[in-house]
Amino acid sequence: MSDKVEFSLAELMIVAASEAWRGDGEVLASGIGVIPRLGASLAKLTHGPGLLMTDSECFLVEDPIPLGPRGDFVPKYSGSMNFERVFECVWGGQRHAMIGPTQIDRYGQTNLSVIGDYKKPKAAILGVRGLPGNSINHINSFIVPSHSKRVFVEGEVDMVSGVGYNPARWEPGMRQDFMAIRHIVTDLCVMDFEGPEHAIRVRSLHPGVSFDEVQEKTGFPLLKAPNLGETPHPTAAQLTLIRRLDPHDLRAAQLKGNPPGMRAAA
Amino acid sequence: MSDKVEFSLAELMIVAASEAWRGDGEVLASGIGVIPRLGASLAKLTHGPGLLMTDSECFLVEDPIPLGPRGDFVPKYSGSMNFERVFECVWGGQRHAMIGPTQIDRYGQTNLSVIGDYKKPKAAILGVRGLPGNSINHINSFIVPSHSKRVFVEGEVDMVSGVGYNPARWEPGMRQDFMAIRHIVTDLCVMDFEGPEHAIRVRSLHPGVSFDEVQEKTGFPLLKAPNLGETPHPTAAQLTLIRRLDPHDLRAAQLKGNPPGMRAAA
Amino acid sequence: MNKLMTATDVVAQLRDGMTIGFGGWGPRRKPMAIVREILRSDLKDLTVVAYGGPEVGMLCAAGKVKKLIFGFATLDAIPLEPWYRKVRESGALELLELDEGMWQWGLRAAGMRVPFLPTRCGLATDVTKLNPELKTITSPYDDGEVLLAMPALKLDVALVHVNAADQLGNTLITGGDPYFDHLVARAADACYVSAERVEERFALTAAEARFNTFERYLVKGVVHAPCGAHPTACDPEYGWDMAHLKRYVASAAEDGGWQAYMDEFVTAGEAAYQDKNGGVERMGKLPLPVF
Amino acid sequence: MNKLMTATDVVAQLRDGMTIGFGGWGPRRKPMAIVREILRSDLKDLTVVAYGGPEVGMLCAAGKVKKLIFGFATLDAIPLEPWYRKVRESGALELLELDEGMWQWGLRAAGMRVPFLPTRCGLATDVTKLNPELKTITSPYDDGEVLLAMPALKLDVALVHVNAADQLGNTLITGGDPYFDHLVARAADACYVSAERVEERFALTAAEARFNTFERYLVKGVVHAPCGAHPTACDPEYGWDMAHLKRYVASAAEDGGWQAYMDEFVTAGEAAYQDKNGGVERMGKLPLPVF
Repeated sequence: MSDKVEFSLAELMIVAASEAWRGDGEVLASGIGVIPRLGASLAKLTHGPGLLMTDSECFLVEDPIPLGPRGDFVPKYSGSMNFERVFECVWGGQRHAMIGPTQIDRYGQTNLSVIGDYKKPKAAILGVRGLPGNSINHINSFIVPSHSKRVFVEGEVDMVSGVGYNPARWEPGMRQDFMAIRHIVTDLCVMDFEGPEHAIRVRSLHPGVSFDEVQEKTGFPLLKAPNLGETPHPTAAQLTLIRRLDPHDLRAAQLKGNPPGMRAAA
Repeated sequence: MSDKVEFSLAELMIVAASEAWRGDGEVLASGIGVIPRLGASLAKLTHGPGLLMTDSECFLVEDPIPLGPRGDFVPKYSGSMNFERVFECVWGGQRHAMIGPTQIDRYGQTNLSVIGDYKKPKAAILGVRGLPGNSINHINSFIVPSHSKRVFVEGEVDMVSGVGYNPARWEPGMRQDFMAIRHIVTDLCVMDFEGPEHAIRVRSLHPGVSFDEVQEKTGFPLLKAPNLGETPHPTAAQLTLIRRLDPHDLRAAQLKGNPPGMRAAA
Repeated sequence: MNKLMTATDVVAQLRDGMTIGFGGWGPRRKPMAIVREILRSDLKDLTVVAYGGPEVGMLCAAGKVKKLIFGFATLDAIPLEPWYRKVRESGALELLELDEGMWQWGLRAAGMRVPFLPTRCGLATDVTKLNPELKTITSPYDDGEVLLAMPALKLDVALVHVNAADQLGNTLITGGDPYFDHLVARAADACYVSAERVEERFALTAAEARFNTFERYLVKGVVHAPCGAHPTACDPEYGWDMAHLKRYVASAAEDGGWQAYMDEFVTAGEAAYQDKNGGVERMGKLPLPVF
Repeated sequence: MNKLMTATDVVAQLRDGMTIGFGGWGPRRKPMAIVREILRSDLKDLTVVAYGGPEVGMLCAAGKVKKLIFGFATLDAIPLEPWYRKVRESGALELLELDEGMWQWGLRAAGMRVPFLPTRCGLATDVTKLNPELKTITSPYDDGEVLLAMPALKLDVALVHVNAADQLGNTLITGGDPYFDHLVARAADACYVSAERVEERFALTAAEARFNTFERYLVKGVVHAPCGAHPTACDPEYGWDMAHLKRYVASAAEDGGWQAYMDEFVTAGEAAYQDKNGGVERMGKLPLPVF
């Protein structure tokens, strides 16, 4: 009989995120943003003790650092990972990063640069950042706090910053074998690229969410994974770890209204 | 009226070596071996205070470090120059090294690898070391403790380790404009490459040495510099500095018999 | 040899149309005191090469940037750099938008004096599609891989803020991360540094010497600029000034906001700037951000 | 996760014909304890990739080297490595003799998983003439410069001696110069380190963490080997053993000299080796060389 634990949708997504790194062995786990960072930290504390992780600045730690202010606590380190070293990990391929792109298309191409026309855009965001290099060199996953057609666009993303599985972009001689996109965790579901020719499949739906709702909010056709079920609920043990990792409850500010994991009846 | 100071041939060569770096400004002065290192150190203490110099390990110093044991004296440093950083200096071109190659030819090509046939050599020496990269990227000078045809060979050197001014070696598109060979200091004379098409010229003869003797001991024709004269004698001030830099008199072991600077009459 | 000079002296060396590279990363250790001096000058048509933070935003706001060679502009805790955003959206900027790895690789090529360095970063993205001047190159070996030939990013000038310098141009970066300032410095014809502390001549221990990350022969001028990275952070001395950054961010939403920011903070000089920010007593004690 | 193993375990992972890269530089911080274990084994036909010191000489003396990928072999204060010299002069070695800069550039290419990196080092010398498999490449930009495409130097195994390691494979190199061990480690499918000290799990300060120069995911095994660099130096722990190096050098001039050296020092194992050299009490106190 399972424990009836209460959990927020953010906590459900943290646990779903942590699954992305399952089986990766010793790679640098880079969770960019609160939910991904907590997901990576949870992964390291549970199924992935071999993962490498930083203190989010320039040092490696074996005990994931809790988020937010930590008084006088000074962590102990296991090594160095300044920005220059991160590129060595990227180019060597031993990294799995989870990021939050502005747009994602059916090929897994991502955009973090601009919305609209490149020369005179509707909205400037950050820039391509490390997406081109990360996406072609190592495993990546995505986090999407608000699943909508504005994120999951119909055609290609407005500015392809990160590579994906679009055959039209890959010219003869270019190595596509170092890239891999693992999971997309949204506020509605978890998806992967394990359909035929890397088509995106929904692999689990969050409690109370239907496949139709997910499809409705996505700009391209989605497949269902054969064993499509409900996204696993956080266990009490996982929630204890999450609370320890996020004592200031920054996760409560990640999703609008901080909804519960079990959707209220309509 | 000049001071009559006594000096060894090694000391004359140290002063001659120091002249190689005159006017270089802020470059890394790498004098490899006792006489070159003392020459670079003397240069830094006199006409070239802007020169960068190491402690011969991995730190930069503004006060050249004396050679040999130094008791408890721990130098103070001005920066870092580990081996990886030296390559940055090499590739950036801001270095002038003085080395002692095993063979030198008329083009200034140098050999530090093997004597004789490459596959089954008569004598193996060190290997090409950094000669290929150094010679094509920055200024170089040479030290030759024993001027002979075994060093200054007739044809090309047995294994071209360092580039020179041999047109046959430079193919279209290769950049030859970063290389420059400044001086060769031997136990007989000082030479440069300022003849037509970089032909080697004798620019000064050490006391008691004739041009004919130099030519006899060289495997290719030499030119005379228009103002060919006697290699300047060390001044008292220079000798004082040399003694301070070499308190254990390692310079006395560099030339067979440690001959005086003024040759005894025959 | 004494390379000590003022920020005004540095800016007097700069010319319209120059390509200027900046050290630091986003809101971390940017040479802001020198940037403010540029803001006070008439310089224009600059090509700015940066892992962008408020230096990019401010120079864009002041209309001084013709072209931006960058991977991003951000204030980190405030993700969207507001003045970069505004000017970017106006269509006023020429751009060479590069993967972060391409950016540093291009600087390395320039410092090594090679015309390019190969990478696969940027392939199959819009980086290559939008910038046809970026060429590919094929491996001459049996693999025949097609790579991107990242061209050397040569700079006229590098501007870098360090923790300590001496009058000869030796520098120390003592924070946890040296970022890529050594590559920025080596790629330039002239590097000018601003430093929290300047000594006449360093006399370092082995442990201290490790903080020297690039060669003094690159450095043409040294500016003594305590709190000279403000409002960016300068590990381990002080953190970024979130209050000031918010004030700066707000200026982008106000009519005449940039002129108001200039009038309030920049035009009257660095001493007045420091007064307006609580003096070095406050600026030098801003807590380091915790992540 | 516990990567602790013995030198014997490391050598059990090696195979005839492997390409093995060594950290260190000449007579500085070589993984000699592991080298001695290789000498005790039947391994042969190795391709050795090194900035060579006595590891190159000894492996050549033992007839285990098929090919040498190197820029030099030297014992520094004794310039000519005697066993390298002897075997080199016999014509027995295949060679890829490279400029020191090419060597590290090839390892960097392997670690970055690119097939080559361009350099002008080696052009117009016999390095290119003797090694026609080294190709040139032309810049695709207007400069059209012809460069040498230094191919990636991929290693099966990297062997590196460090000052400290933990059981997870984190390493610290605390001497003044880290040499190029980080590039050797990254170029290999598997890196094995020997360390003066091994802890269960590092708990480092920021200052200490700076001594970590490469990632633990590269490290497949950690060997506790106090004085494991002997007779090479291990800054800052101990210097090279000139007396032992002279004994080793003399073996090359004696009939049956190598077998005598093996019998005296190597065959009986590392504990006996240490006894023969005055024990770790003497070995660990050898003064650091002064230059």
